[in-house]
Amino acid sequence: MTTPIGFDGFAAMLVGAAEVIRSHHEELSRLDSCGGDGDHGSTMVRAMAQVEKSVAGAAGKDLAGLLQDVGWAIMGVDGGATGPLFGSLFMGMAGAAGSEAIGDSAALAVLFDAGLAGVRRRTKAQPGDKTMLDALVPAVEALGRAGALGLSLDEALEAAAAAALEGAKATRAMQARFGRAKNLGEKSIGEPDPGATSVAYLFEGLAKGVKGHA
Amino acid sequence: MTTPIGFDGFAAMLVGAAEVIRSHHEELSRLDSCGGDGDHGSTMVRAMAQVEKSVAGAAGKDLAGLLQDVGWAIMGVDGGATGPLFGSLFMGMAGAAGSEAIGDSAALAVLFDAGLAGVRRRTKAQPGDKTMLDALVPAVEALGRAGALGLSLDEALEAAAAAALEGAKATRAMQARFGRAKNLGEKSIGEPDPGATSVAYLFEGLAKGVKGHA
Amino acid sequence: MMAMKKFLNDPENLVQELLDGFALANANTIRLAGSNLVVRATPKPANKVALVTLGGSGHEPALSGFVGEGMLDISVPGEIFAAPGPPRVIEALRMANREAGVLFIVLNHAGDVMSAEVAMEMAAKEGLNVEMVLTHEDISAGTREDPSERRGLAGCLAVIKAAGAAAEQGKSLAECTAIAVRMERNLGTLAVAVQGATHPATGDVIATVDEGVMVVGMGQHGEAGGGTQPLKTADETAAIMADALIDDLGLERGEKVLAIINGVGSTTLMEQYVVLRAVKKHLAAKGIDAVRCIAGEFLTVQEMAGFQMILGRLDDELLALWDAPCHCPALSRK
Amino acid sequence: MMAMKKFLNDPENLVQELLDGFALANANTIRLAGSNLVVRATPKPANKVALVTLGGSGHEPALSGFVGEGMLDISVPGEIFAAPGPPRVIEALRMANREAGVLFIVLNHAGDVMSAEVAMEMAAKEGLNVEMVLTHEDISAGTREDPSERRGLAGCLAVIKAAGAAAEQGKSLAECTAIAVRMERNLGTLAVAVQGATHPATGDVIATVDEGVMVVGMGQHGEAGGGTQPLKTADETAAIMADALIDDLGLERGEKVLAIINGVGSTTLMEQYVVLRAVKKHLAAKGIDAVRCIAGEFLTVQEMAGFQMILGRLDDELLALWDAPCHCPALSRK
Ligand SMILES: Nc1ncnc2c1ncn2[C@@H]1O[C@H](COP(=O)(O)OP(=O)(O)O)[C@@H](O)[C@H]1O
Ligand SMILES: Nc1ncnc2c1ncn2[C@@H]1O[C@H](COP(=O)(O)OP(=O)(O)O)[C@@H](O)[C@H]1O
Ligand SMILES: [Mg+2]
Ligand SMILES: [Mg+2]
Ligand SMILES: [Mg+2]
Ligand SMILES: [Mg+2]
Repeated sequence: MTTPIGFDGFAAMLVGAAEVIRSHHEELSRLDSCGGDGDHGSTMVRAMAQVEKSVAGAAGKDLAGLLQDVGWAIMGVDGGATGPLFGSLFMGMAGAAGSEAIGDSAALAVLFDAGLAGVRRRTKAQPGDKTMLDALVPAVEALGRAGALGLSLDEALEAAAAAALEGAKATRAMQARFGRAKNLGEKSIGEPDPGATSVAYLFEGLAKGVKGHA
Repeated sequence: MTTPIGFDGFAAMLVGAAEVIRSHHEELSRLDSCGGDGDHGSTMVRAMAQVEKSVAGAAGKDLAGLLQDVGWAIMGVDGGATGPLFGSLFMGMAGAAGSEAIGDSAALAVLFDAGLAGVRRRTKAQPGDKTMLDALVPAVEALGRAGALGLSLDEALEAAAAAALEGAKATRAMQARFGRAKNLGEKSIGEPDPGATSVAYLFEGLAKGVKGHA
Repeated sequence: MMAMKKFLNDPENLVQELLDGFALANANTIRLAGSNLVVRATPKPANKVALVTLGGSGHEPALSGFVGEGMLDISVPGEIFAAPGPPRVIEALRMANREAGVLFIVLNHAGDVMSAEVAMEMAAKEGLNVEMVLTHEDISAGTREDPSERRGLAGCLAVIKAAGAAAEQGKSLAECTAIAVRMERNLGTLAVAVQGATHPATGDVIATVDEGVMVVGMGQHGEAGGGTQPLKTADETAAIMADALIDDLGLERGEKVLAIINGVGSTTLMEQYVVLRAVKKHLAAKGIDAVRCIAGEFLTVQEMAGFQMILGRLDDELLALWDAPCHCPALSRK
Repeated sequence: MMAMKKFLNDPENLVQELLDGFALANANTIRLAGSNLVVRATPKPANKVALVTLGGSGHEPALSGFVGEGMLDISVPGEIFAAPGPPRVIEALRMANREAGVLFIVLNHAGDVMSAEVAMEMAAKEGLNVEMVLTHEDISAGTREDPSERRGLAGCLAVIKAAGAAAEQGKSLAECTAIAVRMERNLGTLAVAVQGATHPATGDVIATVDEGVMVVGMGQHGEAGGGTQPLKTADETAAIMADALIDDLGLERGEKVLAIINGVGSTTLMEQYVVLRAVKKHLAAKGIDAVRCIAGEFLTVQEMAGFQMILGRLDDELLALWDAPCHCPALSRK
């Protein structure tokens, strides 16, 4: 599709993300039980409820306003690291968004680049450290490549979702160096990172949402 | 033997009692473990150390003074019910003792009667309630019978020791109605009462001590 | 039953060591005097009634943690779970003795009562001016009319608080005694346990609780509150226990009460707060106003898990006495 | 690992319920305001520096139990073991903001720091007058020179006490900040665990300890710090831990320190006293004077058994600040 993504488009994407993440919350908690405290699924469910609430509440605002509200709402879930990390993603995007719709995948890549920068201000974790960055960084890189190649918006999001999933899967073999799972040392190897898995579902949902919207 | 029992005689008896009780302290704690808190052996060991200390420290006092010191020292062991109960036995005897030696088993019975009365002021437990009274009451009764029959002092103490042992053994089949073991209800049946067992060893030691002294 | 997971040295020295640490930790409130008696760091003026108690160790902060301004003057700590003998008790009564008199508060446990009674006989002979008040507010055995079988549990806190405040205000021994008795007669305590405990000196199991159950009225037969039953939610448990207490105390609509949740060891303050809030709500639904509510570990039983719920009917005077300032290791009110 | 033996309702409501009970139990000291912020019942005069902190719940009485006279002004409680999000943190900073300024004390845990930093960025944009101080005094990781890997444990109590007393005395924000930093830089905490704990909302095991061993360097959420060894006596354990702290702090003969034993849950106050006394003696033998000693449950981790040992080097000013009066749910000094 080539319809630019404005408020409505992003709203649909976010609702799509909320649906996908919610449907996997048990898996996310189970993964967090291996190395963390088992609450990642329930925290993400609360975060996604906040996303939907702020999508509904932001009616009349522009894209930047929507992303800002969503980021801030996620920040408010009181769920430890998840709130500031996922919240910073959207608030970072908000800072780069204007009032116009996103017309192409290069613009989308710019937006997500700013989101990633927001996340990076919150953590020193790098890809390979078994965190959400292991899914987020490849997803944002995929968007950048899609932009450079001139892919369509939904092609770009599909590529990002595929890269995120790949990245999340790869965390299975990694040793955690950030977050609660760090304390397990080598024992953290063997299951994928819950936060990375959430990011994969987030992009899957965004990609689904953009299609539904088309 | 017919030597009257004065300060020295009682001192020997008390030291005899301390020896016998100490040699059984593990058994006493084990019995207390069944229905109580497992400290009866160590409390009796501390009580007997006090007995020996006050025997040594009472040199120069009369019989009443000795018994008073011993009773008070036992009271001081901070061992829950054991201190006041065993202490009251000796302090009760002290109240009935004069400065003269005990010349016959009838006089000995009077002394122990007063000791029993002292114990009874501290507890409403009756024979059959699975407490030290189940050994003490028959022992004192045996002394009374010995006095009436005109038995010798060591015959009287042997009869008392035998009655106390019998009484202690009989507690095995009883259900505790006083002390910590009461909380076990029917489960308190099956092992002898530690306090009654101590009383049996006490009289065994007194009887041995009087012979050694003769 | 679990193995002991405790930081201890030779059990022979346990009580001395814990008292030394207690005195160290609370140096500005209490100190040790005489034969390990716990006394106030700053004594109460001699013209005011003194309060004395006794009791076994292993229940920290009770009872020595109640020594301080507006509370006790002297506590006589015994061995682990075992009353102190009469010699140290009479030593305390002599030390406390004064014209204004001494109020001697004793929790109803056989060993404590025996020691107290021997000491009281001696005090009478010596002409000391002492009144003894027994606390026996555990509703899981006996009856309100004949409380001789009822144990003294953590409810003693309310009795000591009321009488201690009265003494601080300069009330007479007769008045302080009457206040202690009135608070005691209007108190009920009920305990629940979900995990047992061991004797820290002998290593003996002193209470066991099966997996998945809770025992209401632990240590007795659990008549009130239903005894052994499946573990329930905080709200359900609070309701069961509060109802038993309301019933025993004959609490009625419009009455004001003090509510205390006393954690006995491993049960977290978090849970105590959740239960406290449940009691407050449950009472409110019945028109009973829990005007004062506290939670905390006041009288513990080693690593036992569970709590004691205490309700006390408050008249205006008892309420004012509860609100009076106090400062002791276990409780501080400004 | 043990099954949960806790008195709880729906985990969804746990934090709200515990805060409601906490507020009920401490009605004369604190109250809830705004979005479940814990504030003083009687606010501090506006011309004095305000102290704010944040942190996950499930560690009661910390951190909200440190709100009160001479201590904190506002605490922002999060979910169980999870930091509150930035919106409630900035709400607290706005509420506390004043000309005299706000000292924001943050324990070094990833989630807490992330929330705090977002809120600090907003505070800067809004022109709020806030200084942030990080506590990271756990010596089981990182180094004194680079403490970024060091967690903030119960030692925060000493930092809050010192800075809180300074604020109460009318010291400036710069002075209060300098005092907080000086106390923090002179603190060390080391934890030992003998029994793990479960997450009360998810039921997940958050730390396990094998039978018969103790783990030195185990902190608030069971982060391993090495040091698994057979369970030792109280005196041996105290010596091992005190030596590690002396070494890390570079304590020398003639120095004065504050010693705190913080029980983390199931470890009894009795044991804490025994250990406290052992630390005092051990330090004395090395010529180091533990001039102030306390023990108690200040920062807990559910039913975990073990304790945190805290040593803090005291200069005359820090000693006087420690001795200054305070009155909050978790600590009271006259
Ligand atoms: N410091 C960090 N940097 C980057 N990602 C982190 C960090 N801490 C946690 N995460 C991510 O958060 C996930 C855990 O989220 P969640 O369980 O909701 O938070 P918490 O660990 O506070 O319980 C981890 O799987 C990881 O991807
Ligand atoms: N109320 C009582 N009346 C009579 N004897 C009692 C009473 N309480 C305890 N005893 C006796 O004391 C014994 C237990 O002694 P001990 O273990 O030393 O004391 P404690 O029960 O305080 O630990 C019991 O076996 C019983 O014989
Ligand atoms: Mg988690
Ligand atoms: Mg016993
Ligand atoms: Mg405890
Ligand atoms: Mg506790």
